Amino acid sequence: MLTILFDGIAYGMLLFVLACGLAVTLGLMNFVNLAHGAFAMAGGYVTAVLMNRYGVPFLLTLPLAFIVPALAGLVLERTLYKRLYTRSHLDQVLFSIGLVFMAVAAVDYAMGSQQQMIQIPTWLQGRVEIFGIQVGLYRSFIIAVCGVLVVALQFILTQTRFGSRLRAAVDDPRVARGLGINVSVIFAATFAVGSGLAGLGGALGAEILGLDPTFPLKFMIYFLIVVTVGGTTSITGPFLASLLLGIADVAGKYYVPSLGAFVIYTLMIVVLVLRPQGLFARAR
Amino acid sequence: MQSNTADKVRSALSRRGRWSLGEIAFWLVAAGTLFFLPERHLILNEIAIIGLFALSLDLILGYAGIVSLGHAAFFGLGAYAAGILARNGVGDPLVGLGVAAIAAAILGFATSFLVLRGSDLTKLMVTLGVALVLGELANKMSWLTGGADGLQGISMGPILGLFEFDIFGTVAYTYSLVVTFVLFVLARRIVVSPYGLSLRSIHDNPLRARAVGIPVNRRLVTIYTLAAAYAGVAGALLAQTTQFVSLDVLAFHRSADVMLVLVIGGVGYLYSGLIGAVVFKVLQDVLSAWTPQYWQFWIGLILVLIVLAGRERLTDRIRALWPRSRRSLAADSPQPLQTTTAREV
Amino acid sequence: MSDLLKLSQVSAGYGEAVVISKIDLSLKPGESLAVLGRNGTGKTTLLNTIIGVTRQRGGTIMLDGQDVTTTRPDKRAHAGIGWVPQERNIFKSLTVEENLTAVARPGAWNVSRVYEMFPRLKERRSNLGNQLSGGEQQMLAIARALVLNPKLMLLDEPTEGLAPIIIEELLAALKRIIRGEGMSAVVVEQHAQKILGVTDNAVILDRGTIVHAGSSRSLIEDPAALEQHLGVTAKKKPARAAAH
Amino acid sequence: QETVKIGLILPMTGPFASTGRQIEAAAKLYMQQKGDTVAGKKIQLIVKDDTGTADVTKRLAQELIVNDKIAVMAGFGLTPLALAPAPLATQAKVPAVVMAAATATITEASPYIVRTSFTLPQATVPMAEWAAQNGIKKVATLVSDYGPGIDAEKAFTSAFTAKGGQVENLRVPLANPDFSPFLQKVADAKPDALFVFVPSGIGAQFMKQFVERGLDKSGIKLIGPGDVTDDDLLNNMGDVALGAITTQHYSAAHDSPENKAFVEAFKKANNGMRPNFMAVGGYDDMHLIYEGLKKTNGAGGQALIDAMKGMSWTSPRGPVSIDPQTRDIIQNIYVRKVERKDGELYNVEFATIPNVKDPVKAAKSN
Amino acid sequence: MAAALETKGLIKRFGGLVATDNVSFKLEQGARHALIGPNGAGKTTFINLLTGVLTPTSGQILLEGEDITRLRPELRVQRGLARTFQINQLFPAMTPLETLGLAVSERLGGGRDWWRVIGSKREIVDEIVEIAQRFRLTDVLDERTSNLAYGKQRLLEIAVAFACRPRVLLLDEPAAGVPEAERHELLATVAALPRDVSVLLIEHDMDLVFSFADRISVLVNGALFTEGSVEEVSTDPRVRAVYLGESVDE
Ligand SMILES: Nc1ncnc2c1ncn2[C@@H]1O[C@H](COP(=O)(O)OP(=O)(O)OP(=O)(O)O)[C@@H](O)[C@H]1O
Ligand SMILES: Nc1ncnc2c1ncn2[C@@H]1O[C@H](COP(=O)(O)OP(=O)(O)OP(=O)(O)O)[C@@H](O)[C@H]1O
Ligand SMILES: [Mg+2]
Ligand SMILES: [Mg+2]
Repeated sequence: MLTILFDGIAYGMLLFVLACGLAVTLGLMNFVNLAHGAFAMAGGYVTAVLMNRYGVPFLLTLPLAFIVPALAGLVLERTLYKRLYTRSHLDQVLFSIGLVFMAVAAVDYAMGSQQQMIQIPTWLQGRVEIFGIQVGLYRSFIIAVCGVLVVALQFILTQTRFGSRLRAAVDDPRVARGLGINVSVIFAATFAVGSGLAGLGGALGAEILGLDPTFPLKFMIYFLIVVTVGGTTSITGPFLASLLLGIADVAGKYYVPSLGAFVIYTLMIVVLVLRPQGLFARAR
Repeated sequence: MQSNTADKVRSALSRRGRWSLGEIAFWLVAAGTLFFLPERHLILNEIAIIGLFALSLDLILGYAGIVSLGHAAFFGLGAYAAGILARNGVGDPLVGLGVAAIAAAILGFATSFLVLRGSDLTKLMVTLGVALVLGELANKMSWLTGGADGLQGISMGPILGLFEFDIFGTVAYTYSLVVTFVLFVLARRIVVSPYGLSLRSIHDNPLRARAVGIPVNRRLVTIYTLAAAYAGVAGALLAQTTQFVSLDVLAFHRSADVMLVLVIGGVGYLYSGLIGAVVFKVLQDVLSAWTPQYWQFWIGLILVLIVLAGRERLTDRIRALWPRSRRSLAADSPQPLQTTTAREV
Repeated sequence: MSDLLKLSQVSAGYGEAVVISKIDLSLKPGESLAVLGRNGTGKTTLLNTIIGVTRQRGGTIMLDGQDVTTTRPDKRAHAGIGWVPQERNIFKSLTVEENLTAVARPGAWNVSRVYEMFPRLKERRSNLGNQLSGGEQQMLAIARALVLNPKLMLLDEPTEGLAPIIIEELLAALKRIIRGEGMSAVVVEQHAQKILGVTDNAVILDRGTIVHAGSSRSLIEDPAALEQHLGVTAKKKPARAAAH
Repeated sequence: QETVKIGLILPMTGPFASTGRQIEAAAKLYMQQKGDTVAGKKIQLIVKDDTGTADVTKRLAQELIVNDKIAVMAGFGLTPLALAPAPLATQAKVPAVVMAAATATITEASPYIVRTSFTLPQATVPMAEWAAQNGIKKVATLVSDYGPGIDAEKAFTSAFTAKGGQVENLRVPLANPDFSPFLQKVADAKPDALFVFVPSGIGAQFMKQFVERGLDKSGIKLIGPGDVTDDDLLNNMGDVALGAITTQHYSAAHDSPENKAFVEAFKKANNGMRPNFMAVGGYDDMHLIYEGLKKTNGAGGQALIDAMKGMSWTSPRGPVSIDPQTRDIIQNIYVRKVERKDGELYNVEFATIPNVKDPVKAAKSN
Repeated sequence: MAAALETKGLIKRFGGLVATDNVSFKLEQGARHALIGPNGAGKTTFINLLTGVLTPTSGQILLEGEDITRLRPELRVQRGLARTFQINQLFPAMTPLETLGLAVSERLGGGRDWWRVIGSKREIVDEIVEIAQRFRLTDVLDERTSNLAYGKQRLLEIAVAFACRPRVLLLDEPAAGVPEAERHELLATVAALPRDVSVLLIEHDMDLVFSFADRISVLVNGALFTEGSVEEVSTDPRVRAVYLGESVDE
């Protein structure tokens, strides 16, 4: 029972790690970036290549799995994405899906279509017993990283001026500019961080979810579910939503395996019908 | 002065209903392909079907502003309805179309209540969820649907008891094209009517729409149901002309592709779906014949370029071929979709 | 003293259309200017061009001796412009207080001082932007421009939607700020009578060009000009509507 | 010079792309080795990507038949992709050679379908027999919830219970990133072995989570058809895969001169990629077509399908033949265990069950 | 005869804030009634309750004697209750022509009509022309609404409400953004509505209010503060203190 709870939490955290970058770009910047998964994939491949080709230790690859996609995000933002903020969401969908297709094919070309494996360090392998429940070390590690991320992001967004400036810039970029907010810098920085977080998520998730060129498409739905169910106005929303979805999914599959596949979708539909702005959206 | 203005008003309003040369040419060319491109009838058939499917999405997205990432639910249901019917001995294609339309319309009506509220993102995800659940159901109910192996043993009778489907796809294409055309004419009629205008107004500003007495929810439910029926017919066409149905009629990529097709074509003037289908399918066919492994890269690049080059400007230009859609009177370029519909008063 | 703001031959518009053309204007520090004109003559466009959110087609804009013609709006704001847009454009997902703190810059006007000026805002400090009444939004828009501590305020119909008593206070405050603290202001107004009592100078726009310029005082005393350009019949009480 | 066209329809993009890649590489390798002329005619291979979508497969097949006038079509990565064009094969009398799809019933969909890969029951039933003979009493099965998975589950369950074993069935959704709830259920059930069938890409993920949960240490043996330990991925999986016991018709480590040559040439042509059971299906299929065409002097249609029936040869996987009745392949099934060999992981064969026919059809005809 | 519009003990709470505080209010048949009050007093909220944009926490709303408290907004419009919005609510992607055409055809029950082109009905065309002329919109009929100057948009906002041919018209600061010179004309248009149309006007421009209204209610902090004739209200010192200030003369 408790093991299931733990597994659910861990799975939820994994979802969050993957989706929090999207919570930033879609949720806060209101940019429909379906290419989120491509940045996550980039992070995963950075880690895989560094570990498998150059023998870099796992932990050391993580900062790079953040930085490389963040830089890529920054470059793309400055050159391409920035032209699309003012466009319709449909344009954004088309554009970012185009990028996904390109990324999928390019990675396939460069790295091959097979699964990439990474070997996590031995001290993260295996399980220990805490309070009588078996917990996987790697999953605990993810939970810890995730906790840190949530606290840090929440702090930046609610306690600093950066957060309110960002939301102001999203609400009305034209007027925000006219009131002295440097919208371009804020967007670029946020986008880069969002991409970096995606990359980090990809690197952390590769061990459990696998990594191949179709990654961005395969997991797109999950990212979107988390962000939508959580509501797009905060970071805590998607965080709590990930927890809820993770636990419900794992518990559902454990107790009623025959309906396992329906749990997450039905939960999403029910939540969204009852609370169209997301479960944890700010009151409007 | 008075009558002068009245004339102008009248002509501005009824301009939208008239068929233009561009439109007539479009359909003549479409009909011409029956004779000029005999080897391409198979892919043309697919284009016609996808075009109809995208047309149905255009009815809700382009006119009523309901985004959907689960439109395949209706397509798939229509396909299965027609397929199961044909497998169980009712081989008449038109009966199949009718049943598929009704089945999809019922599902559309039932699920329309889920998409009345919430932001675009919410609608995307709810519709997606419906399609995914339906896909899982079809997988689970393999006694009826054949599950992952697909539905086999479909044998179609001749259309109207006269025309047998042939291996060249000519009858299939003719059939799909005619059905698409008939449904297009109907849709065209609908969107230039007062009812169609009210849909656009809801898209634009639901709060104000209510304040001029438009029963917003009821309008949305009807158009969603109608669009579902259209999608069901498209699905049925696919099932009947390929005589096979498998789970991927309900798959996510089906919904996503139709969305791409529609957006490429330009959303909101009915031809968008048809033109998008032609562009997308032809590109895909050419590119994947050229590089079966990496064609996606080039499709992706083209999508990116289309957007960067100003997709809306491109499609506006196509739109300009239709006089009724003069800039100001067009079902205009999509407004930036709002993430919140809660408009403050 | 040199000009704080100087427009020479400024044209601007949207898309293909040129809305204002060849505007010349100048404003000294501590000076104020009323911009009057009928609907759609380009008043808003003029202000938006000064802050830089409308595409400028020609001419130059100098701010405090610097050519800012190609400067980004946020830089212009930093250089000392505070803007109250016509449609208020409150940031809807920020609270009242966040609306202020997000843009505030150090100076004499801080959040608590604007709360003193508009106590109503203080009461509503944690309401989200879209949970405010029309008048409250207008107050917030003005307050938001003030906490930028600008040298030059651009006010687009600032009294719109405010209760008479608040208008009275606002105009008095404007007067005080302009006279007392040496802030400059460009004010677009529909109520010619009211604003002319506050500003030093006035221009009247018609179809994108300046058709009248002069001191406010002279304009008040020139009912013919008002009548001609604005259609305002000074101080005449209109007859009650026919049905009464 | 006349040309004979072969239409090769495969999923080259999307989630099943690696299937397509392996097969295409193998087919090209064969043509490169054996030349592109058969019976005085030039062989032309036309590769099409069906993206793993059945109606596209069908349309491509139809176009190939109608426009390109192919003599034979081949490929078909998944069951529905093979079933969709089956009526066409019948109607146009064009042989269709299935290189990958593994559901037993496929060859019954048209008398023009031959299969050079395998059927799932063919690989599964020997697994059940081996398990029963090796002291395994209680097995939990865990399969992906789709056609082939259910096939595997059924075949294993009936064969294993027939031998007196006990089985508990679990199914996981096809799109399922996290196996933890299912593995926990397995842990609770404490079986002697876990029989698993998931599509090969997901296999690696599964293996990792299996070990992460410590199930290997609690003495649960991992058994199944060879998909989980796909040769293509096996080496990258790392130590987690060690000890898994599987039954299948092909291992890259199969010890025969034909296989050594095949593996070497394949790796060389595809910068180091190891051939897997899909590749060998593709390779043998080209062999079958070549030999068939030789017999018919380049003619396709009924003559070709007749020529293929009953053909036998030595494939890299060992001796094989085409069952003239069912048009399915008859081949050896090997029991293998993942071991480290020369620093790399391989499925090392340690027992052989010779000349296995598809058990489903065998049962029917009895 | 029942009042055109009546509320009984209407209350609306936003969280802790009571935005409408037990308001019992009557709009008589054919009245020209004004509702004034400080910013944030709850005037717009009151209108939103009347038109069904918001649902009241408690209380009743009667339209010509019938309870409409739970009626959907569009049905209230169909029963003759129309409004304008304080902040323009238009159809930005449509033209004024289409906007007016829509409002007229909806009223005539044409919204369910899906087979005819909208311009084919004579009565619709005539009415569009009539309204467009009355609100001086003829020259911009074919422009995209979002491109109109603010003042024109404002006129359109009111014209749309007119096109609904209401029996009760609620105007929320209709003159906001309209130049001084045109405000009186605008209100004259409103006042010229047939005598059996009842009008409730919210406005901060006292010149307009005093010249238009025959009765004035004052709302403060969500509650009715006082009500009376123009004379009574404009000279009430308490109203001066909370709302009018000193400069307003009458
Ligand atoms: N976004 C826009 N796109 C195209 N044209 C516009 C746009 N905004 C304004 N215009 C046009 O520019 C002209 C001037 O508009 P502007 O808003 O500057 O006038 P204004 O004097 O401020 O009027 P008002 O008193 O109504 O506020 C108008 O004719 C209007 O139609
Ligand atoms: N959704 C909401 N949540 C919380 N408070 C709200 C909400 N909407 C309005 N309010 C508050 O309710 C009060 C009444 O607002 P309302 O818009 O009715 O005022 P008003 O009388 O129309 O003012 P004005 O003259 O400024 O337009 C305001 O103080 C406002 O801040
Ligand atoms: Mg203006
Ligand atoms: Mg108000």
